[in-house]
Amino acid sequence: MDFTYNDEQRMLTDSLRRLVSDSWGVEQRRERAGQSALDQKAWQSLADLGVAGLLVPERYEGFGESPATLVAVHLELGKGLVSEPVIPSAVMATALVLNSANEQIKTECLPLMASGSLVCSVAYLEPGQRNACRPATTHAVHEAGSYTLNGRKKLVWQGASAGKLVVSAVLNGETALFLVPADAQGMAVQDFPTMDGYRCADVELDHVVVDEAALIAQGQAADDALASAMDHGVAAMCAHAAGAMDRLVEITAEYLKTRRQFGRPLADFQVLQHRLADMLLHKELATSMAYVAATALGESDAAERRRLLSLAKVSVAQAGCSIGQSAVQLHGGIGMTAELEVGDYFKRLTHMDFLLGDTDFHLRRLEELLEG
Amino acid sequence: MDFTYNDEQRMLTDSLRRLVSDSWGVEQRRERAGQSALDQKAWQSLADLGVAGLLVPERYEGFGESPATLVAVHLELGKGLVSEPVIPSAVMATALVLNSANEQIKTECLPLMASGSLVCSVAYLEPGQRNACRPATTHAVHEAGSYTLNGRKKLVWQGASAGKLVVSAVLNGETALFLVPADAQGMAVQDFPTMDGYRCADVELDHVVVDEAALIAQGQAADDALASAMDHGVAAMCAHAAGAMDRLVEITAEYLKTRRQFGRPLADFQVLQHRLADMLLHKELATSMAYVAATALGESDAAERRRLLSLAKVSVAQAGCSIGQSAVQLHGGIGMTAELEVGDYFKRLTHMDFLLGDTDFHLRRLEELLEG
Amino acid sequence: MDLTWNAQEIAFRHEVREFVQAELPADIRTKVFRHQRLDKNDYIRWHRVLAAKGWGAPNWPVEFGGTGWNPLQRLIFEIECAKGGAPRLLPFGLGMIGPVLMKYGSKSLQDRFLSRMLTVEDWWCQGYSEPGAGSDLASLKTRATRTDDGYVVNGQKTWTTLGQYADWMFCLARTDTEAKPQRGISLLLIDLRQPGVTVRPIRTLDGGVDVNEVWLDDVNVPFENLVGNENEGWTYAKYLLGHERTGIAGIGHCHRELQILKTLAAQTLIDGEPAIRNARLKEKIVRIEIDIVALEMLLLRVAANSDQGPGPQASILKIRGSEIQQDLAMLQMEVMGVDTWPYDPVWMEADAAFSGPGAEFAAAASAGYFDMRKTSIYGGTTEVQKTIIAKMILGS
Amino acid sequence: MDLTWNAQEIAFRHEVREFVQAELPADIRTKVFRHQRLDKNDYIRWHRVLAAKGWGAPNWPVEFGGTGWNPLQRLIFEIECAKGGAPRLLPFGLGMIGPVLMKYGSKSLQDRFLSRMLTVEDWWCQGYSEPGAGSDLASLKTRATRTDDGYVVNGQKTWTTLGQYADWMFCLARTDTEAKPQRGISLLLIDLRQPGVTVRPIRTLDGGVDVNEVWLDDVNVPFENLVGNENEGWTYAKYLLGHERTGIAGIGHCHRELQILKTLAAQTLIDGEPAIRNARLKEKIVRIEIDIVALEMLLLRVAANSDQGPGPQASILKIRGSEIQQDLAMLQMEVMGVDTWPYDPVWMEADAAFSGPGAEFAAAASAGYFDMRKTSIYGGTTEVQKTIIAKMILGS
Repeated sequence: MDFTYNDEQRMLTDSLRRLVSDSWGVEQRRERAGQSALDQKAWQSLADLGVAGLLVPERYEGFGESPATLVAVHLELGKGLVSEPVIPSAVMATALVLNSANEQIKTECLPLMASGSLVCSVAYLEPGQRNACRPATTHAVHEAGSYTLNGRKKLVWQGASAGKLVVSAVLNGETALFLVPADAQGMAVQDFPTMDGYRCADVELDHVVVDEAALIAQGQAADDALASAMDHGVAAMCAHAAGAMDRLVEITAEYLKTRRQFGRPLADFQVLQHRLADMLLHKELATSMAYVAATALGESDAAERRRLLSLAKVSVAQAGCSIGQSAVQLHGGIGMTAELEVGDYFKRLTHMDFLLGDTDFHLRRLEELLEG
Repeated sequence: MDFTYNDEQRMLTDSLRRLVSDSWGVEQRRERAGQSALDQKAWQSLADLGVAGLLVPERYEGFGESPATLVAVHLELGKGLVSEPVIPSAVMATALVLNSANEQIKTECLPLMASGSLVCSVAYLEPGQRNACRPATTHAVHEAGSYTLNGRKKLVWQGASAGKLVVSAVLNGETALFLVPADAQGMAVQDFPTMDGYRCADVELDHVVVDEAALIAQGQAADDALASAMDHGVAAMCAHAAGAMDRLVEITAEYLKTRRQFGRPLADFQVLQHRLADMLLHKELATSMAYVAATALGESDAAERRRLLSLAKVSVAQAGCSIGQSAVQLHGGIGMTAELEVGDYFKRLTHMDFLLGDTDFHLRRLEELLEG
Repeated sequence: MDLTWNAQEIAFRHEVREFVQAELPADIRTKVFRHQRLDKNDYIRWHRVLAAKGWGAPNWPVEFGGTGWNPLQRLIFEIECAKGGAPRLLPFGLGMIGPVLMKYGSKSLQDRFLSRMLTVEDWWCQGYSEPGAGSDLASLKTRATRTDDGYVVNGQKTWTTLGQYADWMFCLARTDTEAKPQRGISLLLIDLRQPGVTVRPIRTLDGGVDVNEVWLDDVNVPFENLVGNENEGWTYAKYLLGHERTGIAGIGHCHRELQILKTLAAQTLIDGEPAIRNARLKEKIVRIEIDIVALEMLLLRVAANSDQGPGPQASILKIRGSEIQQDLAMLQMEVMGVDTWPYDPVWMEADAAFSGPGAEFAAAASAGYFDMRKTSIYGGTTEVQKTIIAKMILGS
Repeated sequence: MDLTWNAQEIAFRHEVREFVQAELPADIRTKVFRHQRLDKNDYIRWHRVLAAKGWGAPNWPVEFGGTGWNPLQRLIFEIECAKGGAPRLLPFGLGMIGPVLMKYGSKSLQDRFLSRMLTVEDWWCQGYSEPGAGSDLASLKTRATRTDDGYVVNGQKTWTTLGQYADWMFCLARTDTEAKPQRGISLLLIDLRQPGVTVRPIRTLDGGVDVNEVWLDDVNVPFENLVGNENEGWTYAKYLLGHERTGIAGIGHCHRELQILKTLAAQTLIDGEPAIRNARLKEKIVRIEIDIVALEMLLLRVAANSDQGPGPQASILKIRGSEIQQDLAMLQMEVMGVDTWPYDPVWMEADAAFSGPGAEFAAAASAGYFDMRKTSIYGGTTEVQKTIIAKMILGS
């Protein structure tokens, strides 16, 4: 156990912090979130620092970094509410593809993903689903050297930014995963803004035909690959959220020191001091749970890995909710407006509860483990 | 709807307040709680004010007062943490017997109970039971003009003070209720102190033979009578708890005004002010719920009556827990000692959660009603 | 003490319920239940329906055209209207400046304005808060300078709810800059339809624009529009803020949102199962029912004792009402879950051609959660209310 | 950054675990798991078992007979001992006055006292708090008056944990009454086995007598028992209180109580069904597991960075540790439910002939709940800790 950043981690996080502070100011960030299309320059600047290739092993031209580095990086991204598709592409899709036995896909895609020239996202949720990550109504049929996909996927994270989508489908009663170009014939991608400054897409697949080589995995291997994507996504998101909390506590403390009421700075009021202290407390515990999530990724026992990740997810979501509410309350009316960025953090921290399995889902997993 | 005490209610509560403040000081109260036997003088002083006969109709020489008066009286009793068997005898046993079709029992017992010369308690819980109020292992057998009872009852509220016990037993597969003299042959009553300054008893019935006339009710009527005892008990207990909260808030406010730390009275610290404000808030809501419980007693629809009573019980228990914890915390170390009476209130308010159905039980009832 | 409803009270409840069912326009009801934005005309239509029935001012005495109802009746009315899907009554005229004019205004001001409030001939807004003075009214900076014909007002007001529709503002302005902070403030009625008035919407977290900033730049106010005496506005302001003691709890809103929550929970499937069968959600709904029942009983107690001065109960009602409204919004969001993620403020407009990808209520559920955070801030923050309570107990 | 346990750390954990399993006397383990009262000798026996193994002072450097362990090892040791059912180490010598003597005490004081602490030859107690000065040490009133041979001490101390067994007290006393409140205080070592010392137990909520009042009435302290310099006791006191940064979280206690909770929940039937199948209880247990995992990771982070000065984390650990211990006690009480109602303090004695009418753990479960309320009060209340945190963030 060692919590000190090594030299590489220190350099990486320092560079990232500078980049984010230069290019993820509130106006820049909001403008990009208002667009359907990916801002290539912003994305490339992240990729250039290694963010896109962090989890990609060196043999696929990435950096093969540890889960610990993943936490360090996503803490920084969270501080700046970076909304580019790091989690869907560089974390989830990458972890998923890494689980594939299809060496061709790995050789073709991973280097492109690591360099930033290919963005992917995982299209796994279907209408009527909330936490389930198995496909139900999207079907794949195998004939004549190709697969034909039909179905609908919803809430695909930054789906409209992706050049390729990992699509889950039912194939012969089992889960199968396909890598589908976003512009394939029969694909209809409808993009929406989200409450928390991301984008998401509904995807309709109408007789989409892909090559046999597009099969990433099927059966247990596909379920495992999807689970790995979720596991990595949860860990990254916990760190992202902890980073966002860190910055939100800073912003709030600064406001309390500056703003005066009844002739004194707000920071003089003991009740507000204590609420700020509670925010810091929750932030420190959430950061700790982001570390726990990272340790989970290195855990070989699947039940224990899920247990730790679910513990982390529930805990971080709860801390985010509490810190977000407190930040707005401590700012008073002005915290309710879009003029400050307090609300941006609040909304990001709120919606993370629902992404990648909500609190009820993760508690259920934990409760099942408890009973044994 | 009218919340103003009428003249009689005002006179009754005024007298009661004086009596309690004179004779339920912390030393007097603790000394009596340390004894197995009922303090006849204290009990009679309550009965003389009408407390014992409040629910007894005038034709049985009581006062036939409304549920509203029940609340008013138990608010006062709660303020002084009165531990005499008002709830087990004057509320629960009385309500139960009133449900009986056995006119002989009513004529014999109710006047005695109203005057204070007979104390009763309801022995319904059995080893292994927690919230259930149906008998399971205590059995009654009917032969030759009498009933023979065998079994064990636990946690009989002020059981050792009671001259007669209402005992529930299984008779031909149904619930039956019997009025059993505490000193009947075969009865063994073992008395214990409780954490919150009451007494309770385990009762063993070893071939206890009672007359046929001792049957209070059987079958549905018995279940209804028991339910009525619980309903009335819950309402009285909610008021008692709200009264205790009222006094505990007063005690705590007084302490904050008096005690100095860091050169200022504690009352100057905003965080403590707000915690006191929270206590008041919970107290006011709990008092409101005590009123709700009283309205429930007048509700003819059984489901709605139970719903309101369960809502009240859960809410009052939660308020009691919160107020008790806050009172100790605001007192600091001294609040942890037996020197002050803070702890007496805290313990009373804590254990009321477990009596007459705990929070889990009442929430379940409410959840079942929700699903319809 | 009698804890049962008497026959008259029961009959009145039925009368209101049936009236709302019969007379509330269906399109308004739908908007309210779907949490869509109401437009100016929606409010006015409903007010006029009530006025036609003689119920235009439930909290006013009969002599001014009010119903003369007692507090319990007003509470019953509020709950039944809200449950039936009616918009809330605009508080600016009926609940705020109206009662002030009745108590402190000249006969001519009363004649000029009061009866028009019942039918919303004038849309009123509030001019209390200023940037830099949230809960702290004493530090306000807007100045009214005396001229020959009246006052010239300069300053900036903020948090002006629905100010974008307003014709008139009741405005606190400093008329004596030498006096102590709480002295030297006057209450003026300002016609907003004149040059020098600029209204700028403030976009809130959920993308809504219910509140506004209002700039007053050499705005004219004739002497006749001064309420009461010059420099005594502080007294009127306190009366205005302290006047309504039970409405602040939002009990009607709570009842309606609970209904909506239950409907959502019954209709929404979570991975194939109705949300209402979820054990955690069931407990949360039960617990919020507890909170609402307790709040309502406390309201009844306060309303019944309205002859007593305002005690800590008014602050308790404000605190709890806010919390319950927030919790209800949070639960609605939880029921809809991840489907609340996609969101565009235009989906909240009733006539939006497109209402988002989720279920009918999904987008609004999350927007409602963010919007409701305001309830513990406006009208005296929860922190301010707790300080008030503590002062009352501790006498400090 | 490396978030995995290395081989050495894993091996060490096993070593401790096996040692505790093998060497902790079974009767002590039973008492601990049943929450019965430990007597003086129970503590001493366990300390001597550890001392014999060379583990008598886990937090001391090797030169003073300690283990020289790093903070992570100490944490592992604490957790494994607690989980195995060992009593907590007496903090008064090892954690409090011991380190102060090492840093500020004369060689002769070190030689006289330190090695005896490992085997509890002297039972130490704390003489900091006074009636009327809880979290506010600066206002202490006990006076030490200089005479020819030393000091004569007069005053009253309170909250003296396990003081009924104590041979020695380290005591803050005022040696200069003219100086500012925080100046003029000295740290004295007082032999309690002399006339003028009166120890009176303070009965707490649960009927226990773990804390005491100690009266010092013309008690003699030779000059050689002054620690460091006269009038500089405040510095030593702060060092003493700030020395232990991670032990205050009670993580070992939390782990053990969680185990007990799970056992209770599995064994206890609620109306015929095992408590562990209760949906509400399951969620509560899961949530407290979350809290414990988070607390432990925060502890690891703080322990690993122990070269940095104490930050707000120390206060966070104290606050959360207290809350979790309280929640665990509450859950144990909830599991036992109404069976915790009957209670007599004598049932908590291990050799009590009669242990009450309920299940094995019932009486202790409710007593534990009340007793644990102290954790958010002693050692700096939660309120004091939050103020410390806020000051660090706000720099005020």
